[in-house]
Amino acid sequence: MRTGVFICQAGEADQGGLDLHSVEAYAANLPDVELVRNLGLRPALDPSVLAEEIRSARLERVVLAGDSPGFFKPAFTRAMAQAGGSTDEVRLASFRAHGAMSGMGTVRAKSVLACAVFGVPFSLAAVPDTTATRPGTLIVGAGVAGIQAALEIADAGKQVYLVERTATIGGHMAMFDKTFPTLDCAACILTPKMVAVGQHPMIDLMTYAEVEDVTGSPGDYRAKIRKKARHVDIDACVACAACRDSCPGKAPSEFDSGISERRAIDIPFPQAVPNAYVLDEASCLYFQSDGKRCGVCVKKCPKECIDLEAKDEIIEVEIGNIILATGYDIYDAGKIERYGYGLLPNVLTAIEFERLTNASGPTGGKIVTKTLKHNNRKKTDEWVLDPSGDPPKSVAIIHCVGSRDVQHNAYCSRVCCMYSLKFAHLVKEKLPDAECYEYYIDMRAFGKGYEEFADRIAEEGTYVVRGRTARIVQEKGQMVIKGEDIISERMVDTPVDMAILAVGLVPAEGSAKLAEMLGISRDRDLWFSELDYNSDPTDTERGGVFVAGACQAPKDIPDTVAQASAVAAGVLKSITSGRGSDSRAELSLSEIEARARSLVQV
Amino acid sequence: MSFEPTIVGFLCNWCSYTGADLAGTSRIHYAPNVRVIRVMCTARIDPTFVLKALHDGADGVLICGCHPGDCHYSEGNYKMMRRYPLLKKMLADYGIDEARVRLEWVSASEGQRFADIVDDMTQRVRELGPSPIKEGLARDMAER
Amino acid sequence: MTDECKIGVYVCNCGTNIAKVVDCDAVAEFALDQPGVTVAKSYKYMCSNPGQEMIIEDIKAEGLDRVVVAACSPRMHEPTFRKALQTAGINPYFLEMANIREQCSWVHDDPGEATGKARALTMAAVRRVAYHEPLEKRSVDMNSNVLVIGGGVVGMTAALELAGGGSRVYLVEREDHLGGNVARVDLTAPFLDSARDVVTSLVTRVTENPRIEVLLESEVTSFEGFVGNFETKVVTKGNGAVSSEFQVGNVVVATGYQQFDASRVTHYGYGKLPNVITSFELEQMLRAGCIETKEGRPPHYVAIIHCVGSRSREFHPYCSRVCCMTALKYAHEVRSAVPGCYVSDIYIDMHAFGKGHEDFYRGASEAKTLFLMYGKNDHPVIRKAGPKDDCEMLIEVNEKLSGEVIEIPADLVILMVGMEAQADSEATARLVNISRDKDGWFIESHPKLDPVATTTDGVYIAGACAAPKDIPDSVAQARAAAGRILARSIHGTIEVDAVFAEIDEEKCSGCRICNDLCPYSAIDFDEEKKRSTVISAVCKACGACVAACPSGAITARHFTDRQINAQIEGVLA
Amino acid sequence: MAIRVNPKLIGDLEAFGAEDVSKCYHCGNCSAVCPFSKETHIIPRRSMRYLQMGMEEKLKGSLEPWLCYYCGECSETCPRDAEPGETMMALRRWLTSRYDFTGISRLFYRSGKFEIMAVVVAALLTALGFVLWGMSRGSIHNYDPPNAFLPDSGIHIFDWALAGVLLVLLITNCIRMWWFTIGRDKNLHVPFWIYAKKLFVLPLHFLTQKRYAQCERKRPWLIHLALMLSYVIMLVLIMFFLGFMQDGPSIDWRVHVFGYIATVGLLGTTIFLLTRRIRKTETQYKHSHETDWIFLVLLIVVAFTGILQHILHRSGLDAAANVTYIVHLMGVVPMLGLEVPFSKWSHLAYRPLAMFFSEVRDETELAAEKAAGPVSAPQAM
Repeated sequence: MRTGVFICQAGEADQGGLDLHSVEAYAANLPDVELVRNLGLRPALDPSVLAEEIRSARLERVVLAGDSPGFFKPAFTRAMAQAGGSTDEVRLASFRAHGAMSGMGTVRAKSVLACAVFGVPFSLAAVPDTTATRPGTLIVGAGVAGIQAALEIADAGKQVYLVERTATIGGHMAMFDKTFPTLDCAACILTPKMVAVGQHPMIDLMTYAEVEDVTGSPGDYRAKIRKKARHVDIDACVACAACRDSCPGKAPSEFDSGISERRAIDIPFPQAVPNAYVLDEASCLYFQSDGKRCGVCVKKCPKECIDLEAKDEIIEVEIGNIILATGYDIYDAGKIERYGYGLLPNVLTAIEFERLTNASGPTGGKIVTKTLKHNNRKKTDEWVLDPSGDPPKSVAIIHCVGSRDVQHNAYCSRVCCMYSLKFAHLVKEKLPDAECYEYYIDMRAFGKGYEEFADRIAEEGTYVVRGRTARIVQEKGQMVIKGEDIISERMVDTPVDMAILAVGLVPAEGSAKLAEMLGISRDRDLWFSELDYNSDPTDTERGGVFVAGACQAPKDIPDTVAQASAVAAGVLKSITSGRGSDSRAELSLSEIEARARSLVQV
Repeated sequence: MSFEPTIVGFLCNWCSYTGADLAGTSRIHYAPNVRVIRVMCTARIDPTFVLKALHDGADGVLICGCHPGDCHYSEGNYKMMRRYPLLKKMLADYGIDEARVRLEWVSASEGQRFADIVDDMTQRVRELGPSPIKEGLARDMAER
Repeated sequence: MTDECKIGVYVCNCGTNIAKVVDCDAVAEFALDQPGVTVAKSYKYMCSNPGQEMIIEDIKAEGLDRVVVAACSPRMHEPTFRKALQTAGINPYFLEMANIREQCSWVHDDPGEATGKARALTMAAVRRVAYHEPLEKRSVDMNSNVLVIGGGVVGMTAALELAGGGSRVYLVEREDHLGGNVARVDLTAPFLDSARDVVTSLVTRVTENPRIEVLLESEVTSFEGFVGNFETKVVTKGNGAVSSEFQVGNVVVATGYQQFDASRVTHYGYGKLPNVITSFELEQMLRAGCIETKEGRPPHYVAIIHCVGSRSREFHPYCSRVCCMTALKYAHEVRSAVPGCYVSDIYIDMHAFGKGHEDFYRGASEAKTLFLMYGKNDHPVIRKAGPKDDCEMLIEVNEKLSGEVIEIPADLVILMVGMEAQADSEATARLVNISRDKDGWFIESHPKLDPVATTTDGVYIAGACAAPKDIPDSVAQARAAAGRILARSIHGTIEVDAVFAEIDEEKCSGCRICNDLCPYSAIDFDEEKKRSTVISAVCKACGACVAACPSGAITARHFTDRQINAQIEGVLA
Repeated sequence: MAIRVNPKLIGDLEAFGAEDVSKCYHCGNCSAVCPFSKETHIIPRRSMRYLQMGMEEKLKGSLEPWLCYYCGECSETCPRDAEPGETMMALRRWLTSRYDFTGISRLFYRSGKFEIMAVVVAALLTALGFVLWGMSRGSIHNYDPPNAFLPDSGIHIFDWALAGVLLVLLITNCIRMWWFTIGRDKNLHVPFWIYAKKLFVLPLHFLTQKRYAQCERKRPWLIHLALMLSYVIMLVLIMFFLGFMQDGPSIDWRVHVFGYIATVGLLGTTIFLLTRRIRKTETQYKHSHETDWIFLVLLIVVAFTGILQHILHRSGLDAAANVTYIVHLMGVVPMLGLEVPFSKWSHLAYRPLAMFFSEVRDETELAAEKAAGPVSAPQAM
């Protein structure tokens, strides 16, 4: 079949160190390739000119190669039609879609091109061999994704090692008050699963631990896990709080995202799993004074389960598959000075508001503005959230903070619109006469029941204003939001008592280290790259390494849970058959070529 | 203080009970007069349950099931539908106002509807006043 | 009766969810005075680890033999507490829950009344639980075969995963080819990858897989039995209807969606105006490589209208989730195929929420696509252009971003038709015995934590048949369903609920009324004994037969007359 | 009546420097950061929108572009890098070309080559003209009368003649501006007293540029003010005191001191601006249209030659002074003759006018609004 290869770059991503010349040269030597043309970056294509070219070269098949050649396909399809050829024979060799742009490089580009020239889908030809797989599974991150995946696999009777960096499992979901759009409380639906994980015989739960190193090959990985010294015996601790009550060391509570104080020895939250206390060396007097002072908790503990001398342990596990469920962090709102986060007391981030409005939060769920309190320890006045604070008369919620913004994160964080609407509902529910404003750009209510939820919020009397505000300023002791109401075409200065920043999501800290450790790539926005956007959203280039949930891109709970169960399928598949797939990265060009050829025959 | 009726509600597990739960999760407020008893399906509701409820002092009985065609057991609610007229006839013979017993269809996604039905029924029964049976019992007690 | 047993009553505050309206301590105290109640406590979170521990401790220490938990809906935590009872060493069915959150604290605001109701409900639970009997779950065989309904990308992905996990799969497709709606598409948003490659490789792998049996032009006509032991009949049309029967343990419903009928939106004139076409018609043009007006010339002005049939009062309230990105895809494709033509994109909100979506949106802007915003329920109106105009049609829109009423020139108008539930989704739902929401989408067992399972054991839903979804999200669900099934069929057996109906042979008169009554034909008639018997594993415990039995021979386990009567007395006491 | 959108206009505006406007997705950020956008004056988003949709008439009738001083805040914080600031700049160029009835301005803006050519031709003609005239009536070796090569009397007449022509052109353009922005607006009936009441705006803004001072950054305003004032002083000196300026030998401090100040001002500011435009570090100097360069270069040439001939003359090098004078005029004529009516310089007139018109419009609308009643709060979606 007379084939023409056209290379055209959409120039979206950087060229990932591709050597296009060698790709061209390679293409020219492939069977049936009559001509190879490099049309360069974002070429302006005229179908009739291309048609002439196709006609004169008597091409029966046209292959478009490049980072995202699909952007030019319609022009070629039309040209092919004009030239009287079969439009089905316009084929794509997308370098980006198959990892050539993200590290796999020139060799991968060649193999992708080869498949297209032979008229075989790359995913069919590039199937790595299978390797024997160990039954154990390592799951990194015990948020809702990690929990779900762990339960799926453990319920099937397979060993799971669940590693969580913090002292409790549950992740961000455990911090939430309600979940959109059904508004059932997050704790009510998550805690049973957390309890199940804690009790499950097949789940080896390692909290307050991190993956240090991973060696080995697909199906036969060896992971080093550092169990940080918790200084509290999980099994013995009955969470009686005797140690906490006597502890002098204080620090901002991570679980309450800093809006409340915890002690140096404390429990993240009442329903924590494991339900045991943890000693944070950074804020503990004993460790600050190298063991000279304090240590009172040891004396107070009725069950003698505190050991100040405990050291980090390194544990090695042998597993066949690894699931990354590391989730996300919150973008630092302080990076956007215009919103005055950190300067104006009543500018809160979304996660801070989640804790504020949460029944188990520092104000017992009361939505209040901050009050100035004197801190005797620091001898300074500071703004604190206290149940006695006055409720805000008006609240503004600002969408897309740090998202959809080339100055910060170019991508959309997917969940903010809906949780912002949820906030509006909570405000209206708890403070019926408070004014509530939503400043949005596009209302992205795309999921099941979301649109209806958005309508309902508007009906509840929340002002849904299109227009991202640009400034929050303090004018004569009153916080004012300066923005444009695009729909009613006027600039609005809205006085508010509380502003909630719907801060976007960023990849969890340490995901770079993990990616490097496991040899998997990350996309332009630094989320883990999946093997194939459409057909393999939870696999990676590396065999036996899966990604689930928000660590692959921002996701809401249902989509995260679906992915978590999906990776369970991949893992169980490999365990039951005893064989998992090797890394696609290991496939050599000649292997893929050979496979593609053989597939053409049939 | 005005008379507050006590109503016994029999709800099918799959649609109506879920619907009632939905009313809860959506915080739709309604009258507190209905006391719910969960059954797997309206088909399980033996007419004697209704009679017992009225006899034991209920001022009304509310029966809720899946909409016709939506029954989790495909046609359980039709069975209830067939029993209902007979039940009403019987109640009439006992001299009980038929408005005291009511059959409604509430699906799992109709929290609002459930709330409305409860409010409406409570109001109706409130207007009817205390159940004659209850009064009768009270009289018997006094005579003894 | 009650005084013969030791009942523990536990009232949950659920943080403030219950406590803010119901006086939980009062309820607990009240319960403590009831006959048979040995322990009554109220606690912040009964479902939490310490909460469950409390129950377990009391059972062991106080020797409780019945437990009442007044908390959230039993639909939420009944399993949790049953497990707790089991751990404590007593039969899990000695538990009864009083729903004082969803059906009390969350729906009433007067503390007095709410507390009163909570008392009554707790009372009822106390009275009822006294009559509870120990029941044993039994395990039945789990057939590892799986039936997959729908041969689209979702169906095929699920089939491949399951086959890979060792199951035998029957893949039933109505059409004469696999691929579903994706097979009608040329490129996929947002990276403009080849949809054809996706489908081709799936089809090849499915057809080559020895464990997958593909039945084209076929429909499932009957689906009987229960989880692990379903019997299904599939009729294959084509050359004469051939019907085949299979035993399967689980079923994945992946029937997808159908496109909204654009002609229903009168003000777009679809069907009347020749150059108003649907998204799928444009796909055909793109695949054929001729983007032309009906007059046969390339369009100079192209307009794309979003949310056709979606997000609207008169048609579908929901968002179809994929149209926005598809629309942007068309903006790129049309400009590529017809250089120099002007593309206007008329939208409400741009739903660019996924990986690479926002970049794609920005790209379309940089490519000089003119984005125009219209208001929800304030639809554009298309009309034929006049002879003087340089275009076929004019679209009048109340444009939100400028606040102007404008006219957009168009030679070709593309309607982004939304997704809607399959016309026969009701029949499908009936067939496999699952429920549908108001829009006709299948209902998952839990919208968040169990998106692919349904209320019917062994029946799973994946992809767009549960709600609109794009390819990656659908594929994830397909694998999720496969994952659930693999996890459960790995042992070859599963536990079935201990709740079902029983017939007392002594009392049964053999009248056979119940036989036809049972929707699951779970009641057999023993010809010799002239008695009816229930096949417990098939029985779904609806209780229809129980209420109907003239001789009161049938009892519904866990829903006996005695239990329910006790409950009635309880609420009215 | 619905307005027909014109997707082609955006392409036309590219030539004027609006290259990124299509990137805008209307989040409202730019208007929110802009100190000038208040109530219904939505700056710059509304202009961006009109431009995207190709609403030519709306744009012609809008004053917003003139109310923006390009502080760069909006461009720096734009989430899509749509360069609102530069777009406003481009719109100002475009509007100038629209106000100008001769169409010359449009040609200038659309092709830098054409403008340069025009400038060069004008310069050469000037040189030729004055050389011939000078030779015909004096000697290159005499700067001062009698038989001065270029006597101030003659130059003075020439200046006034040129000024006359310019004024005619400029005034007609200003009238067109009025017609587009107020005159033709059917539902805007401006009573005369409002014009009278607001008239003070013109001199006020012209001389103080105080609006510019509202921008977050103050320096650009100072530069701009200095440049503008020096220019005006110099203009006044030349139009009315040319004699004192040109004739020697004695230095008349009453006049010359202003001359020196103005010269320093002109040279200082123009060189500063030139370096900024070359460096491209600050947003508002990042993008330079050909017209910006030509404008700056001409100014520098004029100012420099002006002071140079003065020095040469005082140091008795008459011949050199005369030559420099010719060069000076070669700069002056194209600057006044082309830049003022047809190009960047014209904003000297349009800006204050725009403020005047806009305040007139507001006043009128305010009166109307009073009758209509208060405006509603933001609408729920």
